[in-house]
Amino acid sequence: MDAILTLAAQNLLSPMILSFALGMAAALARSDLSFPEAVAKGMSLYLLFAIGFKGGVSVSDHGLDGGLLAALTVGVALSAALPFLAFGLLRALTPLPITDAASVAAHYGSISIVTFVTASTVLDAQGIFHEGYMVAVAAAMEAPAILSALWLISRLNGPGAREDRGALLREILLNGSIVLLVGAFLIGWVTGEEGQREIDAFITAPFKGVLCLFLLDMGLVAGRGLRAARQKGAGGDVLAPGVLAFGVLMPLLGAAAGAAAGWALGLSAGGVALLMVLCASASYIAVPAAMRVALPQANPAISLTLALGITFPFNLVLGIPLYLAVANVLIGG
Amino acid sequence: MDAILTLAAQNLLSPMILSFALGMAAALARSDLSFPEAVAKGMSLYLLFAIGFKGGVSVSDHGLDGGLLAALTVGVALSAALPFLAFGLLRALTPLPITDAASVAAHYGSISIVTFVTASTVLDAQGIFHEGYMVAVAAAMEAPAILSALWLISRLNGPGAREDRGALLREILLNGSIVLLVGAFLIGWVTGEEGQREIDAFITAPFKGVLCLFLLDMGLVAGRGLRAARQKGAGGDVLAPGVLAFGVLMPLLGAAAGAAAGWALGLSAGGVALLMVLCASASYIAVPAAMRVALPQANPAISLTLALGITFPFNLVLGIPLYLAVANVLIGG
Amino acid sequence: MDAILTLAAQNLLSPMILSFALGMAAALARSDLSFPEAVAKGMSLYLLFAIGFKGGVSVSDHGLDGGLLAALTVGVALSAALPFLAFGLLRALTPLPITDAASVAAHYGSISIVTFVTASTVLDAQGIFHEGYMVAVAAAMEAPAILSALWLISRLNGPGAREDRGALLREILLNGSIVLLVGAFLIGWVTGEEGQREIDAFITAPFKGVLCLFLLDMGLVAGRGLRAARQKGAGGDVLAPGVLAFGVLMPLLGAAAGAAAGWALGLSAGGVALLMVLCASASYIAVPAAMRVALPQANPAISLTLALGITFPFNLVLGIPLYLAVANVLIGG
Amino acid sequence: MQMHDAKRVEIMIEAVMERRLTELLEAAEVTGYTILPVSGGSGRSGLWSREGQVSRAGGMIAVVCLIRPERLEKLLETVFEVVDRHIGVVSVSDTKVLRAERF
Amino acid sequence: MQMHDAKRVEIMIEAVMERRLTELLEAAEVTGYTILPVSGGSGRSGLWSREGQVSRAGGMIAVVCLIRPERLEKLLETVFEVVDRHIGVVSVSDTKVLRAERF
Amino acid sequence: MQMHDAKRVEIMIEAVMERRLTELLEAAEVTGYTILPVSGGSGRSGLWSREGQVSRAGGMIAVVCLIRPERLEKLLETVFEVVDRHIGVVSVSDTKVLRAERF
Ligand SMILES: Nc1ncnc2c1ncn2[C@@H]1O[C@H](COP(=O)(O)O)[C@@H](O)[C@H]1O
Ligand SMILES: Nc1ncnc2c1ncn2[C@@H]1O[C@H](COP(=O)(O)O)[C@@H](O)[C@H]1O
Ligand SMILES: Nc1ncnc2c1ncn2[C@@H]1O[C@H](COP(=O)(O)O)[C@@H](O)[C@H]1O
Ligand code: NA
Ligand code: NA
Ligand code: NA
Repeated sequence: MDAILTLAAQNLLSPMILSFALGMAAALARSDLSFPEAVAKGMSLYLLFAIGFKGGVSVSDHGLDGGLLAALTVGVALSAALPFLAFGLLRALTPLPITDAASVAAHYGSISIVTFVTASTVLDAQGIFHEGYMVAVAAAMEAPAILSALWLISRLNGPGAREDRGALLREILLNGSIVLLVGAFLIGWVTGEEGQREIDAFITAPFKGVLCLFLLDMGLVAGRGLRAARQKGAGGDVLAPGVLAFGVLMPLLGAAAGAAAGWALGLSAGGVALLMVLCASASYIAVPAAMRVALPQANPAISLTLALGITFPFNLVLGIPLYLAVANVLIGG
Repeated sequence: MDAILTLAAQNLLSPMILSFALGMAAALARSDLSFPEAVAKGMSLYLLFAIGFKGGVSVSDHGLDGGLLAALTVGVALSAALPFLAFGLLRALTPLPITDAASVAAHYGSISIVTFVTASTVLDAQGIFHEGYMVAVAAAMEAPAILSALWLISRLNGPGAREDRGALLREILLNGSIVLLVGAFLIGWVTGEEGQREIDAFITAPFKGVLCLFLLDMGLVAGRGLRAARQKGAGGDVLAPGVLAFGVLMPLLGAAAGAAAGWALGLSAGGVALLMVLCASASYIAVPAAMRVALPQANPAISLTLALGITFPFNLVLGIPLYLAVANVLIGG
Repeated sequence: MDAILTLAAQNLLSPMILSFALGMAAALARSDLSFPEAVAKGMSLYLLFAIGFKGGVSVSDHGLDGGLLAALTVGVALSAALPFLAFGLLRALTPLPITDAASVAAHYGSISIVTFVTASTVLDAQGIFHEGYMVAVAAAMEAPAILSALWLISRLNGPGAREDRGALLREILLNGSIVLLVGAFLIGWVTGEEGQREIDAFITAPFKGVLCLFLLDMGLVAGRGLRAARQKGAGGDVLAPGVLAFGVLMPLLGAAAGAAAGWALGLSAGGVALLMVLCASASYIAVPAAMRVALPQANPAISLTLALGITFPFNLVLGIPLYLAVANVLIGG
Repeated sequence: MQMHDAKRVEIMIEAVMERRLTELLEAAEVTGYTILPVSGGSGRSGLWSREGQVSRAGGMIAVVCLIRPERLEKLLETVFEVVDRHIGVVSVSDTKVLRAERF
Repeated sequence: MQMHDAKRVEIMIEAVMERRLTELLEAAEVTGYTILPVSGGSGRSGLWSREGQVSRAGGMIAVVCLIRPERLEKLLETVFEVVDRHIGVVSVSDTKVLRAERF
Repeated sequence: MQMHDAKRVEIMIEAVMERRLTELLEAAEVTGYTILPVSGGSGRSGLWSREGQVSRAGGMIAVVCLIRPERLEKLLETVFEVVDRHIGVVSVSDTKVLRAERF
């Protein structure tokens, strides 16, 4: 317990968390501090490329341990299953209509790559080993939750969507962030240590600093979202107690599922912690876009405020050290 | 004297100054070389974050020497007082109408953060110590000058502005660059050396290179401004001899005030030089925006061309080495 | 021969080439992966500044060997002459009308700076010396081809263009990329080793990584171009066998001319390889813009798809190792 | 100078629908359109801004389409297919164009 | 397809005034507006361009507002409060909209 | 509120022609114009998008010009000089403006 608290305090006072807090505070205080859209996208492309590449290099170093395929399968299954859990929880805790609940469920089944990146950075800083292929698992977990949510909707609401399922699936799988993550992973795998040496000064040294600025931007966006939710009716339901509770409970349940699965897979302590983070986190880049296409009736403000305004900071500040501590106990790292 | 000249020559041939000169030459020659707005903003966010953070770390290393509060107070007082000096000088030297003179005065009471950043970089390159909290002083000096100028206007012109003073003040203090500078300063202070180690490769190593590109962009913008002022009547008055003289005299007077104040505060030679730079430089990011809101009748071309086209290059090329030499003599560094 | 194949294989599996391939594959598969325009421009500004600067520093280190002026003259002559070769080849191999053929010829007489940058990076990685002033030669070769093509058109089609030649020439010579390249070269030359030390961490260490991301973006743009050419009639002629053949033959002929010239100039093996690359590559930034102004009747899709979709990848993957091998044999490096 | 009657259709629609809309426009044989970026706005679903955003969700684009009056009806029916279920506004103004042969 | 008369109000105004203008629009119960970025222009106060700029000063935005004709007068009065003292131009065109219930 | 008749001229033209067009506009004593960025489009010469592009070629801009009706003819002749040989579309709509003394 003491260790967790120290870790949490240490985490809390890292430049990364403080940058996020700065962004959130600035937005809530109505400062006009902001990042241009192009700069935010540029930073996210950099982070995806770097994290994918480093994961691939790590696989080329340590080999696959036969674990990649099993981990991918489990990851896909978790991403497909968690929306049902989330949906049930939402119906129990909140008055959200079916469509909105399904949309939120899709966000929570999928993953937040920035939470994953931050957790990897914390592990690296503490010298804790984690399987490089977890990056590929992260990529694999982006999409299945979307299909589960759509299936849920069509079961409950009837086949309302005129949208062509095949086109949508294709679009989800070829989503820019999935393609870049998987592509960079493969490049890292193929070029290995030697490739890394060539571009290390770009993808490793400045990584944490870029992550700080990106988290600052995330804080600004999250803070603006919370402010808007408070002001207008639009996403107002988000701040209802039941919804807030979901935003904190769901990551804990997800993390528990991830812990069990990671343990069953025989992952390292670091790997288990990362799988917990993936299950605990909620998408706010790929899934929101997919939901706008497939479920336009769902109110986007609800999912986004929950994912980015509640669950993201919760995971960042308390979740990551907690999951790491649990993984350590579980695996005895 | 010899030392000043060597320093000036050395300064003149640094990649930073040459980058600025390249940009100015390209713009005056009507080259289409240009930076996208988003890239320019991204670089400025980076520079603000890095300089703020490093200032904070330096405070956490060296302690405050009890000096921060005194320096902040003096900085605020200087920023509030200098507009009156500038206004008087403008009325004496130029035919500018009251509103334009007040607007220019606000720019010169406030500070140019890039000039400050460049000066810090020169000091660092020469291994000259300077108080880390000067960054906080810089942030504190951004806004007071605006209020002085508005007070001047309302005294002379009567209370014409329908603009709500409270809202304006709030907006000025929560200006993005102030918030980022102060926020990064606090983050650096809290995380200290350890935090710095984490993100050093991002905020220290590439800093000077980014500054070169940013100065190149500043040169392009300044050159375009000068060309426009020459062509059209819009800012044509800028190139009148009296106005030009102000653009060079005012920084010298400001620097003198800064030198006296820095000496009274007991700052190090580096600290005195930086306070001189702050007093000598004129804002071209925060104040122009505030003036458009509060004094829309003032012609923005005049202030901008003076601050960016005359005073900025003057400080960059001659001012910084001169102020440093004076500070050295004064403090015996 | 064996050495070439090893080199080609090694080249093929570098992070740079794989990044380009990833971009191309993503675009052909219709992924929505994309870089904001501002980020792409920002990366290209960085690359131009860094490569120019490093070239200048290299000249200040190694001196000019009396070679710069001769190399510049030869470069200008090659750039002016190659469009005639290209034009003849196009008329022989393809059914393109005169205007389109002239436009394509201008692209191939000029140079692709990214191909040049990639080749320099390959040389540096293998520790092969090359004359620093080749960067200046690259800049000098951007424009003459445009004038040759316009002269060709006015000979064959009569003086149709109402466009003022002087204004156009001025605009071409003051093109942003030429100005930045030459300016950074001069800055590097003037500040030398000492200047380099100041900004090395920015312009050298992360260089290759940025190049990877930029090549990824080039791959995306090239892939989108190829897809568009396949779909619509617009640039459909590009995929005719004769046109494709030109896209591969012309770089080989250009490289041969470059090899002869480089040998005559007495360049090092690395220098010869770079001159071959310059002659073999086709412009897709400066010339397309100039052609839109001067030859609006020419179909831009043809030149762009050829230069970026065929010749650029050919040079990147096969050309560079081949030219390097030839240069080695020729000079006995 | 000779001008010709035309309609200017302006469609503000969610950015994620861009590809679907333009494919429908092409299927409806619309000869041309231009896409303008949009940086923010407000409507019944609240305020939004693109600042600092990474996801394509939560952004809009403006599609401007100049067409001959006789083609308007077909265009609107096409557009309506997409706009119907999605956030967006469509406006049609009378205008005149140079070079009618292009439309 | 059923269309309804409306007005398209286009306001080119200094970027620094964005928040003030949109707050007034909301106070005037305007149901929606869209903000387009502007990259440059020229007027009595000379040429300007956003290239390489950091400060928000010296830039403009275009605010497009589709409203029912009967609400025009109130909107214009509101807008005039801001535009009056500041750089900017306001134009109003007749247009038709789909889905009138939205305006 | 007092409004005055005016014309809204919207010119979609290749980005590389920006300087030439605006120089002609100034020569024709047009008192003001505003330039909007364009992110993509489609026409007889196919689809295009600015994503990831570095070259200025292959992009367009939208120039919006509000003018008094009596100045339209001269403006169009001026614009036609540039648009004639180049890719681009020009449309003219009736509009009303506040503060006519500005135009
Ligand atoms: N009356 C309007 N005029 C201009 N743009 C509008 C209008 N109504 C909605 N929009 C745009 O469409 C978006 C979505 O509108 P809504 O569906 O009402 O939330 C808004 O954020 C605006 O960008
Ligand atoms: N007649 C006009 N048509 C379109 N935009 C204009 C017009 N006049 C002014 N503007 C825009 O408003 C800005 C300020 O105008 P001004 O106050 O005349 O300097 C200009 O830079 C243009 O962006
Ligand atoms: N009918 C149209 N409506 C709106 N924009 C158009 C239209 N036709 C052409 N454009 C724009 O002008 C560009 C060039 O057109 P084109 O010369 O037909 O290829 C297109 O890519 C569009 O951006
Ligand atoms: Na999850
Ligand atoms: Na000052
Ligand atoms: Na060539």
